[in-house]
Amino acid sequence: MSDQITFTQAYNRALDEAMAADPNVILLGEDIGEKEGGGVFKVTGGLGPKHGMERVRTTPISEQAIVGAAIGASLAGMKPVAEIMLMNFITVAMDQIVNHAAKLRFMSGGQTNVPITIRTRTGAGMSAAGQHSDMLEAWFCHTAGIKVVIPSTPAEAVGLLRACIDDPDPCLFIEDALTRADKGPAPDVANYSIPLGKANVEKEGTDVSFISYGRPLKDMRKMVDKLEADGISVEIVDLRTVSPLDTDTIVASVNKTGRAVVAHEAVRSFGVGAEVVARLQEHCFGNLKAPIKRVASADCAVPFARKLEHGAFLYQASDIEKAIRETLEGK
Amino acid sequence: MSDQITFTQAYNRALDEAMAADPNVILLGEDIGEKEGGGVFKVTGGLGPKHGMERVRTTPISEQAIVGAAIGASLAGMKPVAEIMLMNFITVAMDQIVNHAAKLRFMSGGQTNVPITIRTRTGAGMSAAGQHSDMLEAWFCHTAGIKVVIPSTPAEAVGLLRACIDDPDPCLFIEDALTRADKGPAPDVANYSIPLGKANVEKEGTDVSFISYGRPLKDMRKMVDKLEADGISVEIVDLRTVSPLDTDTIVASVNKTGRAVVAHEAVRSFGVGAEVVARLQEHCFGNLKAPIKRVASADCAVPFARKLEHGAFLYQASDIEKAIRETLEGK
Amino acid sequence: MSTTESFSPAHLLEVYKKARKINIVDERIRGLIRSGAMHPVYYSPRGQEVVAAGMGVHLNSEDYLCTIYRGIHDQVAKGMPLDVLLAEYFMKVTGACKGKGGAMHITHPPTGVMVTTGVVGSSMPIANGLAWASQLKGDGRVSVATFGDGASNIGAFHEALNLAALWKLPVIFLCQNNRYQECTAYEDSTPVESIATRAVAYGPNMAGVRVNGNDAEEMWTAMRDAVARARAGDGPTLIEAMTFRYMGHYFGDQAPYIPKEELEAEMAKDPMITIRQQVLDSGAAAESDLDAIDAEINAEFDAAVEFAKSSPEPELDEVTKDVYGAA
Amino acid sequence: MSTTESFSPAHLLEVYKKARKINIVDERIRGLIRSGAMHPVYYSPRGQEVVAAGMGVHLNSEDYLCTIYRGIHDQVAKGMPLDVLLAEYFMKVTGACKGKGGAMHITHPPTGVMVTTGVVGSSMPIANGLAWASQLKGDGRVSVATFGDGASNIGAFHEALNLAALWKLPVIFLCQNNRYQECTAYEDSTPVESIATRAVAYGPNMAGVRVNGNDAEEMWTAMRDAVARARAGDGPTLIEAMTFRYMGHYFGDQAPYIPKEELEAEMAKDPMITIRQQVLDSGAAAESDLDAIDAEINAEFDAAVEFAKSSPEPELDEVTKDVYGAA
Ligand SMILES: Cc1ncc(C[n+]2csc(CCOP(=O)(O)OP(=O)(O)O)c2C)c(N)n1
Ligand SMILES: Cc1ncc(C[n+]2csc(CCOP(=O)(O)OP(=O)(O)O)c2C)c(N)n1
Ligand SMILES: [Mg+2]
Ligand SMILES: [Mg+2]
Repeated sequence: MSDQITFTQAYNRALDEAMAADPNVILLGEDIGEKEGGGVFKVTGGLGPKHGMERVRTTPISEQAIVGAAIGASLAGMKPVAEIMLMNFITVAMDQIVNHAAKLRFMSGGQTNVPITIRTRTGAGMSAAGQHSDMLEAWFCHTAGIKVVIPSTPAEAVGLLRACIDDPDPCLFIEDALTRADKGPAPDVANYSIPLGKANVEKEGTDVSFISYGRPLKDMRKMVDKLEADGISVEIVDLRTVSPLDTDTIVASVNKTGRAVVAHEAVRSFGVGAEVVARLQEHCFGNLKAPIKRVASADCAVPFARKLEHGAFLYQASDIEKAIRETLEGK
Repeated sequence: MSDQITFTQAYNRALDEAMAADPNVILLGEDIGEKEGGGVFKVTGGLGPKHGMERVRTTPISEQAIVGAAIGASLAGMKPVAEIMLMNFITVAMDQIVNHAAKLRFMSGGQTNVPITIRTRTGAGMSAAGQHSDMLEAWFCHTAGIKVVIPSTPAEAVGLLRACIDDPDPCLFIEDALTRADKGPAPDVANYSIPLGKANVEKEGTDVSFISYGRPLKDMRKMVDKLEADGISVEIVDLRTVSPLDTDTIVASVNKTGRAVVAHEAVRSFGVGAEVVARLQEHCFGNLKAPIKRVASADCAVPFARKLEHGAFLYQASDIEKAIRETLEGK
Repeated sequence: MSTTESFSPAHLLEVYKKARKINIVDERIRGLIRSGAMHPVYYSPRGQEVVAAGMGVHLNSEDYLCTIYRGIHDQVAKGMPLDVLLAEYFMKVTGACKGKGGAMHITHPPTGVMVTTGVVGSSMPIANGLAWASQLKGDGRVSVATFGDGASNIGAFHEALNLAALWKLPVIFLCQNNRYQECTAYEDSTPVESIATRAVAYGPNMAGVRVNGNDAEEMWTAMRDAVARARAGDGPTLIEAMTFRYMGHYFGDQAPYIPKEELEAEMAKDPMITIRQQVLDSGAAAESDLDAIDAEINAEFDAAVEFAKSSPEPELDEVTKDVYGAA
Repeated sequence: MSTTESFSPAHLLEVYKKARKINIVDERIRGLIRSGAMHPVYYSPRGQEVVAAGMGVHLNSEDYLCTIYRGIHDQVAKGMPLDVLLAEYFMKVTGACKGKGGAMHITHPPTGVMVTTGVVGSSMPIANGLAWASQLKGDGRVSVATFGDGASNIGAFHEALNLAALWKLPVIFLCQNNRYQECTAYEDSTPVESIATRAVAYGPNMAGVRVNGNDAEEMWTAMRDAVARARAGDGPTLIEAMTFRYMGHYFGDQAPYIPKEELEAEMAKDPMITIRQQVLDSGAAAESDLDAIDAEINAEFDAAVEFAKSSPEPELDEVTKDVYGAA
């Protein structure tokens, strides 16, 4: 992996390669067309002129119509990628996603399937306040039939988004708005794809398993050397696909380390972390040396004031470090 | 508690008493008016003639408009009770519920609040298949600002629904469609109300804590004597309010018994049970004698065929008994 | 079929055959439910047979249909075979959906029955997507979304019609206005006199027409024009087909909310009696021919029931299948 | 105010005063952002001042307003004081929402600013509820939902207008058609020439009118009629106020998607320049009077900035407050 690309460039690359590889890949969403500048976050820029303007359609502000059109087109053999500008707006399309996209394969007894990808974007930290920042992935994880995927590096962004597009089932691909300009090594192979449903042990360790996805992994990568220097060997497990959850990989890791810290940006209660903890205590009970700790954001709406958003709502990197150290003290 | 009433009669009684007590209590929903027969499940029958037809409004099939109207009226001092006929249709109104009802108090810095009650109904077992049976309570539990309440007896139904209506915040009150005609003792006092946010230890026990809400409690009540006869003393904890979760009560119970089985009808993964398990292992780690077990329904859409719905999708009462016995064997 | 072709006795007979098939299937399914032979939640289309038949005769199996819980008339009109349809009602693994979707979610791609939804309004956004695919591929297919009068008040209706008009999609929105939405009367939920009027909100690309859906010629002609318009790439059509729901909302509904006089007046206009007489008067067929048609339909139904009854139930592990496909 | 009262120079001056206040507040807020003094996500109403002012002059503080992220013009027109408004922008605990809601969620019940939503379309269903409460109480209040042209394509718009017409609610749907929805032009999302046309879909109870929202008299008259209609219990009105968005979607948006010619042509019709001249020509005020008005507005703004800057930030434990109330 040589040259550096941003997350935004990574999403664009995955879409570009997928469109080149399969003429059935089509895009729809608000402002995503070339005339509109390729989306408010510029992810789809250049794709229309390169692969055909008809394949990149700007829509009205109609999330139900957007997801419904994606579902219908997929039933006719297309591979639509729908953009929901920000995740809070997905609340408008829940019926289409949960009652239809996720269930049609099952309800049709396997006669039909819905190979759509819904790209959306969210995350706190930009003073966008209560209706533009929520991490709602747990809702979709609680819905059988749809896959939930969240990348934590530009390379993962390329490989996981491509895997979602190529997948035969509906995939919800969640992009972090705050860190979209962060850079990382680009995959040096074309058509790079990362298998869905597999967590990645990105660093082996012996003392504690750090299990997460998305943003908190970026915090851990920054502190892992410091922890090692203090004699704490952390095994970093990147879920990549949040649902279906790769139980085998996280259980193997915690059976080895005997300790775990689970972290996510979403609010704490009834979040993804709870399911990870529940499965670990079911499968690793006898091997646990300390309670599994959760690090997550506060149970409230995302506040506007920077001081509150960064200082009290969002989980803190220091919370992660504290949790790691405490679990080693058996706390 | 003398005479017996059904759950349906219980809901009607709570609404009746609340409307008599407070002229600001108003009802809206599909088919709920007298002309339409008082709702497809007959919960609102008779209330219009008794308290004023204007206070019981049948609406078009427009869940966003229904919840929005309830929110707006509540901001003007009313206490609206909105009926969403079946829970799967709440997917149409998620924006109004999650982005608005649950957040307006916080986003307004406490200047406004949304004292609405959303009554809805769901549950598998009636061959209503994939789009009419889902238990989606976990989504709302993951949303700060709204309370989630589920009764397991007619008396609770009266007391909890009344508490929801009187509560200053939005409450989601979930009724079980399958057992709506089941009978139980009626509260013998008028205006009976049960405090929200408090779990109820309805039976003390020493060997294992059974923590649940709604339907599985009915299964446990049937088997608890048999278990006692076999020398297994079960402590039954009825959450009543699923969110905010009464951590103190469940932790105290499990610190005492050292064992727990958590059960719900909703699908297993990323459900309410996961949060209960996560909190218990955080607070009771040292006292746990066996892994906490979860009993829940299968991770798929609700199937149509009776054989599949009752035999493979729904959690089984026998699963509860098996979990209780296994946890005592330390499994 | 060309736009100019006009309604003939032969067309009338075509419509009759489909309508009669729907009629017999519905009557017999209700008989099976009454007898306790099957237990689906059932939404009878009794009274709406001609609407569906008038739609079906203009479509071929490649065309797409998205219908609703009250959809058996649409499914039969679209040409779905009765064996897999009934086996699904009987909760058997040989059912179209292996017994997993059920009566409210019938799917049968070979005959273009792509989605049957239980959620009001949700057939429309999906039909747009099917039509969008046809537009991109240029395969000349037409997509039809059927729905009820009550569905015209939900957000999905508005978003779907707006997008269809904007993109000039080859889609037809067939509103079966049977005057009731569960227990609520049209005028108690819908402040506009005609749903077809709502087409105006979507500009010139959206045609809007209101017809007596229980009249074979009117219904046939409206669909002829809408299909021709769609296939020619001229855009979508909103058809409001006026009809009536004779058997209440679901099987067992006594419909006390329908005024006696209204129900009687509507019953007196039974479209099945009318069309049968029209066929005979037109000379397209004689009594004996119609009896033969009935016999053929009943034979197919008998065989379907036999097939369904003799089929096995799904195995319990079906709940673990079709949740996700093999990636 | 009676329906028959007609537009006078005095009314023009009233509209001017509100429009000018909006104009100065917006200019100065953009100045503060440019200077780095504050960091809200900001959606400038520049170009839409007269629309909001023409609305505001017909409402009193008891009337209800539900507006959107692009809402500061509506909030100021509704009479919201600048100190708590600016303190919110400055993320201070003295802000209307204690710094927790922010610029996109301004709330101020004392002046009837009940909801500011960041979700397209969501102001409308809530405004219905406020109007429903007024209808039940008979308090004679009017509720106004403001929203953009793009919001007329989302489901909530349809459901809300349908219910308002059905229940004859005292509500006004004020669509501020500024021709763009983020980067998308009106004609690329909306197949109907005029949004006011959509009122037809909701029957006779829903009035629909399209006006030049940048013209004080047209806007004032349309609101006069809509308010009178609502207060009289005659039903809701959909007003399509034609205007333009001069500063792009959000602060910093260079709006490359707007054709240069279009932008220049619109800029040449700046409603603030027009109304100022109209006021002078009408004799309602002289240059010196207008300078005095500016001075007064600037003084209030200066004081508000001072108040905001000198106010404390919220304490961290604010995240635990206002999540739930005391039961
Ligand atoms: C979003 C949603 N809300 C409510 C329901 C419950 N429901 C099922 S059918 C029905 C009435 C629909 O009436 P209409 O659209 O006229 O169709 P019809 O049943 O008359 O054919 C309702 C309210 C639903 N299925 N989906
Ligand atoms: C449901 C939803 N979808 C998308 C967005 C993102 N968004 C914010 S403003 C906007 C454009 C709205 O345009 P319009 O309604 O014309 O109002 P304007 O901004 O022009 O005043 C969009 C798409 C949103 N806030 N809500
Ligand atoms: Mg109907
Ligand atoms: Mg606009």
